[in-house]
Amino acid sequence: MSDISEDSTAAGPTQPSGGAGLSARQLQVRSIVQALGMLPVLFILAIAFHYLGDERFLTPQNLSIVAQQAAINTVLGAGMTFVILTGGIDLSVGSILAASAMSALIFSLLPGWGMLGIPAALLTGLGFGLINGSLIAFGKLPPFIVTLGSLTAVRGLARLMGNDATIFNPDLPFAFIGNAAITIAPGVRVPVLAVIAIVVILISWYVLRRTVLGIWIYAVGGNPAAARLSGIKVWRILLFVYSVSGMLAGLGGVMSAARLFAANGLQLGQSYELDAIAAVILGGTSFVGGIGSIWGTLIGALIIAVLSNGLTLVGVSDIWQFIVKGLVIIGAVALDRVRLQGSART
Amino acid sequence: MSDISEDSTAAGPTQPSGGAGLSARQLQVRSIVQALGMLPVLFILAIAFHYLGDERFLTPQNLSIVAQQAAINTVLGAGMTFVILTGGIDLSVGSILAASAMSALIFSLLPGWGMLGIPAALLTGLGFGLINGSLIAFGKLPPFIVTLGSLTAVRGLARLMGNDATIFNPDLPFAFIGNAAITIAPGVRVPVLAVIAIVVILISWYVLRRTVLGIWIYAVGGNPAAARLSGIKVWRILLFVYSVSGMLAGLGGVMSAARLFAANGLQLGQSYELDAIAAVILGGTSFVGGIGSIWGTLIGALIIAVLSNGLTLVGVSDIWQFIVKGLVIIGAVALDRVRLQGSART
Amino acid sequence: AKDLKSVGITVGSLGNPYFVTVGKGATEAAHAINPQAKVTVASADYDLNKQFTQIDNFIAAGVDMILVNAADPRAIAPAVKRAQAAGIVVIGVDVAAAGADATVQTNNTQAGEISCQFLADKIGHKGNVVIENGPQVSAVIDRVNGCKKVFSAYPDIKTLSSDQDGKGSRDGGMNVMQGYLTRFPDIAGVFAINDPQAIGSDLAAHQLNRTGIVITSVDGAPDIVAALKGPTMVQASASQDPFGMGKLAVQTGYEIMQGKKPADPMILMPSHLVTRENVGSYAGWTH
Amino acid sequence: MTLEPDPVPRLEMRGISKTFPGVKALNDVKLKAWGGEVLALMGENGAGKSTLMKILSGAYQADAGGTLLIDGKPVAITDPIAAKRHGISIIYQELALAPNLTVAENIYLGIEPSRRGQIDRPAMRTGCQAVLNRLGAPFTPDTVVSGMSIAEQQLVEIARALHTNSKILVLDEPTTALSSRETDRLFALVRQLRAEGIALIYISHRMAEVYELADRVSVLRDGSYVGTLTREELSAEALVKMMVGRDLSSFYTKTHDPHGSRGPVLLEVRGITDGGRRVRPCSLRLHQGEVLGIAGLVGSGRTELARLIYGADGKAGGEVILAGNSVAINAPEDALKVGLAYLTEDRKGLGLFLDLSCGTNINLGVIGSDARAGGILDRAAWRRRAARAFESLRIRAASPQVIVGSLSGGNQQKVLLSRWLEIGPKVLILDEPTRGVDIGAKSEIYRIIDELAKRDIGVIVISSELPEIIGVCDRVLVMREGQIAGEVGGPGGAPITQENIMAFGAGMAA
Ligand SMILES: Nc1ncnc2c1ncn2[C@@H]1O[C@H](COP(=O)(O)OP(=O)(O)OP(=O)(O)O)[C@@H](O)[C@H]1O
Ligand SMILES: Nc1ncnc2c1ncn2[C@@H]1O[C@H](COP(=O)(O)OP(=O)(O)OP(=O)(O)O)[C@@H](O)[C@H]1O
Ligand SMILES: [Mg+2]
Ligand SMILES: [Mg+2]
Repeated sequence: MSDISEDSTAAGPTQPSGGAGLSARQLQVRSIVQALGMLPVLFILAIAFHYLGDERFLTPQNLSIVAQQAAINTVLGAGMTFVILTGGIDLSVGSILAASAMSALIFSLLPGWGMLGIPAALLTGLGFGLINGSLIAFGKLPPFIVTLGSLTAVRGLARLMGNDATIFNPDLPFAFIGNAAITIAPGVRVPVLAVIAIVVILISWYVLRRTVLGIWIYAVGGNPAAARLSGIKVWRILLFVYSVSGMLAGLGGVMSAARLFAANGLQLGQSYELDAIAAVILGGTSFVGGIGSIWGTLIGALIIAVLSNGLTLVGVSDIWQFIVKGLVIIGAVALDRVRLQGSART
Repeated sequence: MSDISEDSTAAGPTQPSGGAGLSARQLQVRSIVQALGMLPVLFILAIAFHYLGDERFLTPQNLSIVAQQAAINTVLGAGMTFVILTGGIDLSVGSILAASAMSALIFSLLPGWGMLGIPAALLTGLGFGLINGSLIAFGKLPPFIVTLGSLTAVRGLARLMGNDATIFNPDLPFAFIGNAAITIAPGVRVPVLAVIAIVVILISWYVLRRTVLGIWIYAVGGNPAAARLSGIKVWRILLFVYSVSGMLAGLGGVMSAARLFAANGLQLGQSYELDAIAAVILGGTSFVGGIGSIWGTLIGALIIAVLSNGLTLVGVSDIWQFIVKGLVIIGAVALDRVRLQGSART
Repeated sequence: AKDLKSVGITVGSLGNPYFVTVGKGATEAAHAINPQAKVTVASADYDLNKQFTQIDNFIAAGVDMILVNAADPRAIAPAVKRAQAAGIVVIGVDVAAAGADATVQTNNTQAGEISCQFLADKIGHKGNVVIENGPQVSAVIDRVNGCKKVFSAYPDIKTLSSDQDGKGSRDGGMNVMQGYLTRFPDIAGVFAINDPQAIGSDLAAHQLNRTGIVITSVDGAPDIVAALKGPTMVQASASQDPFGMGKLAVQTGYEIMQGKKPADPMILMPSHLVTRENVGSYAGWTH
Repeated sequence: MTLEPDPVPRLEMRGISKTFPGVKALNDVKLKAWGGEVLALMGENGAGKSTLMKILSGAYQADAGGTLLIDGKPVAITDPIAAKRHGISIIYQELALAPNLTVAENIYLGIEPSRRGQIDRPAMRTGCQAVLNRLGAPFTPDTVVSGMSIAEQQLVEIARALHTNSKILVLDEPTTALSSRETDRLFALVRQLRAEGIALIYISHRMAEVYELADRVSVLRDGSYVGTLTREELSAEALVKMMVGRDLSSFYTKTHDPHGSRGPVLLEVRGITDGGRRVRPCSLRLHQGEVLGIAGLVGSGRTELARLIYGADGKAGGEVILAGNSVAINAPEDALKVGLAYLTEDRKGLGLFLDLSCGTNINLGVIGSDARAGGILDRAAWRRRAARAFESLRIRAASPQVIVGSLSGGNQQKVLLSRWLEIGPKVLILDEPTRGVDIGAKSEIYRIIDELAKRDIGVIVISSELPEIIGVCDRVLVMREGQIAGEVGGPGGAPITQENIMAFGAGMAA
């Protein structure tokens, strides 16, 4: 994983004389191949669904639906990428999304101040993220347990917020987020949800690749002990990534609320964490931390959305959707592994 | 340059003179403390529930209920301990349990051959475990993705087996497994489910601590590269642990079928994997692999069962059960951390 | 006349055989109209986001009719509107769906009422009862409300608890019931919001050697038939007719496609009580 | 020590090549080793020594085309077990232990004594104790590896290789973390094994060891076989020329003023302790422009002392005074803030980010201060510093973008060292700075230490290699059992000699 990757052309001061590691060029290629690794899978799926589904898949309308469906998972996956890069995990995103969506709707019902729903949801998410992060960074508790605990506890809070009922607001002031589309070229309309997801991906990419913080995140994930000895304030990094993940789950809550005009503390966001993690791992980010890229996450999220949409489009029954989905997920990484063979160290 | 070196060693090679690492004794103590680490939490919870719940918690009858409720999770947790000790994870246990329970019921309906349901379920579990293991051991695919894929695919298969309906058999030939109890002392009756769980724990303990295989499992989790260089066939170990986890999920299927007289491909075992993982991690087994004990898992599973049972007994509403459960899980590891403070280097 | 080429169905959870039967009824009706008709059944797992997605997928797939078992009766409105805008007829099944062209559902309040009325009668209108709640969807809420209405009419009936979630499943019901039985030494009757929970509760009671508890529920599912015939404490279940419901939904939708609107868009299917006495003549779910 | 003129060598490797993705690590290499001799294998960092030995041990597979003969018969070594079957044992350069297991479990890993699957722990413990006794190892079979120092872990590796009866024993830089006591022990064992007729292949960057042990020396350069010298032909000049391809003049150069004009005290440590677990109260002073050595036996607490000063571990008492001001150091970042840096002895475990590029590893300490407003990376500075480090330390890698994990050990060490050089510290503590570094780079590091001293930086060198301590330090503190046992060198002190240092280290001097 070449972290500062652009200028592989500036041949280093030393020559690759005989025995040196991989060249920068090769490494860059490998890293791009890795990130884009799943692109072929995505294309194959898209084309297969197009022809199996009466040529309905690759239509502007359907692609816009797919983009919309992938959007929330992409946003959660972006946060999850930060977390997994540090070697952690965040199981609580689904619950946080539910609680944030509840916040969004509760505030959206304030007459005249409905727009407050957006910051309210973001702050709700950020708050829970901060709590997760504090327990992990200061309490040094295992991320799995902490976020499993908040998966459960925040779910209860989300239900409490709405008194176990659905909150509904047909006149949601920020409904455009979930329903409008932006015309970027004649005939090409991109849903606002997708635009948000893309912006989140771009910002994440910038943070991870172009800022000091990004390098520190990779460093903490790669070798936390060494990071501490290098003077990196590991706790700050951990606090940051869990807060980001929480805040993006809050953003996911806004997006979900805007799409549905409603939120329900119990049902919303159930097992979204698995989809988000799947997107990250399908995208080639390593569970042990320190290795991975945000583009992979985007592609992973798209694959998951394409699968759901395509299988329904083709008319595969619910049971077989399960089976096919499971096999495709395994098949995708297997394909990736075959393609990259022979690049691992002992 | 060897004039003074001879005698200084005569001081005795076994002397931990000044500074050797932790001795085995110390480590053993630490590991017991760690495994039993959660015991105080268990006791505190039990006593609290007893007095909050009108002294109904610590009655033989209720304890037998708790044991029963913990049994399936304990069995799944035992398999999960093997897997997590190698640094892996098995998300598919809930689905495999569902598929195995379906097998058990389908075969139980064969007139005269109903007992075949038990081996059928075990073999179903073992089969899926072997598939998981093969993909991970030979395909070198990440365990998370493989078992996430089979979580989904096996769930579909389980539904397919029952044609999406509940299979039930009121005359289940092996119903005693789920309902009978063994009198071990006058007035003390232990449910068969709990006996099975205890036997599984004892066998697991023997394998992990008294056999060569056990050392290899710990070695693979501690340093797979070193294990490979020592000539350990890492693929065999991986195949073994995932098969064990699958087979124990199959056993869980038998237990669940015997308890409920019925199985449903979609509902049964939903998110059991999270409970099993929680039991393992609460029990002090480390996610990175190589560190942990089966006793911890037993205690972890008991804590989870006590929580559910106790909160219902005390009459906490469903919403608050979520919140309290989440907080107790976090609180338990936090307590553990405080107790063990200062034992780690950077 | 407009042709029925494909139908999309999204239901709360396909893990419940009830909804599977709804799907079968709908499929039969659709095939009766057009043997080539394609029917896709999707499970929303009670997640509104998923349900919206499924409806969007149906729209993209160009179905003629959508049967929606809404995860939330009011909040489903925007998705219903979207489908209608694409020229699709939307029928709510089992649960109301705001804005739908019609809704076909069991009268859940009535079902709760008859089930609990039977229970109240059996226990002589006095004693401790438990309402074993389930996932908070409208059908469940209605049943519980119906039940509460009946119980409140009898001052001697005391409802000990109604806030535990049996998760709509056998093991959920069993676990919750084990707690109840430990907590309350004296329980005369239990109303479970569906059949799997009722059977789970019965299993728990048997295990703890508690007898004389009257258990009733709602559904009339296949396994309750066996329970009502066998040595269980389950005494009655207010039946629903999912097969007929699916059939009726498709038929109603097809008529709307032909321009014939029903007089009342809310079509309530009455629930009949299945008891130990009449179970022999109960036809069950699959017609 | 004359060689039996045995016509058939115990081991012969012919035409061995090895290609990693993007690198040709070995190119048509040959090697012969006879029983009853010590063959030293030498070459610069990255020359391919470890790779060649990993092919022998079955850890790597060579490219097609090479042959491997044992006692004249061609054999195929497809995996580590096959190698074991052919009597090949190896001590890997990079530690290959399971940290969560005990010493005995590690030593017997893969060959556990068992009865019907049940392990025979008593047998394991006895067997293990026997090897530990031969090595004079200061720990028990039941010690868990993760708590041990690098040196102790290395002893475990050695014990593991010794404990199987092998015909060919490979030792890949076994002494990099050992002090002279363990080294002497090991050498005695090596001689004994040689006498027993075993073929030993010994890799080291320490000339003195090679002189002492080797019967013949084979040299690799850039993945190719260069030639073999017999004992008679052995000379430093010839060897260096074969390895480096050019002459290397002076080795230890001291151009800074040792102690004629002592600068003011830069760093003073008063009574620092971790509460007596590893370090009992220690005090020391470091002058401006001084190179202070800390010597001692393995496990004497040198590393722990350095970590306490640096704030890596929590201290129970004591004070650190920098340039006259008492500074509160509770974490490494506090130490770095006041200009105190520490190079770890465990470069893989605690130093490097193996999956990040060399350049990032070099820049890691300074990217924060280099960054433009808002924490945005200054990539020009990144490249500049990386290029400078590559040039001045002669790091052998295709470019700074290469991940550091794919470099040879010595080059990794240089990358780590340059991270600390880039931050420009006032006080630099170097813990085993030349671990696994080749002579070229070593002399480079010595030159840098000298350079730092000339720039009035205070340098503390912790080393187990006595010639190194003697060569580069102006004054030497000797630690024993967590305390500073004595001091040699400095104005008016006893001369810095092996005898003086070891006398304190072993507790012989008062
Ligand atoms: N985390 C730890 N837990 C337990 N013991 C430790 C730990 N770290 C070091 N030790 C022990 O403390 C003693 C001192 O170790 P230290 O690394 O400071 O020694 P040293 O003088 O630097 O020697 P060397 O580094 O050559 O082994 C050693 O015996 C070591 O085993
Ligand atoms: N697994 C690997 N993948 C890619 N390149 C490798 C790998 N292992 C070694 N190399 C490369 O092969 C070359 C030879 O490395 P090797 O470790 O054999 O050197 P060495 O002679 O042992 O050096 P040192 O003295 O530093 O230990 C180096 O350029 C190294 O970068
Ligand atoms: Mg080497
Ligand atoms: Mg040291």
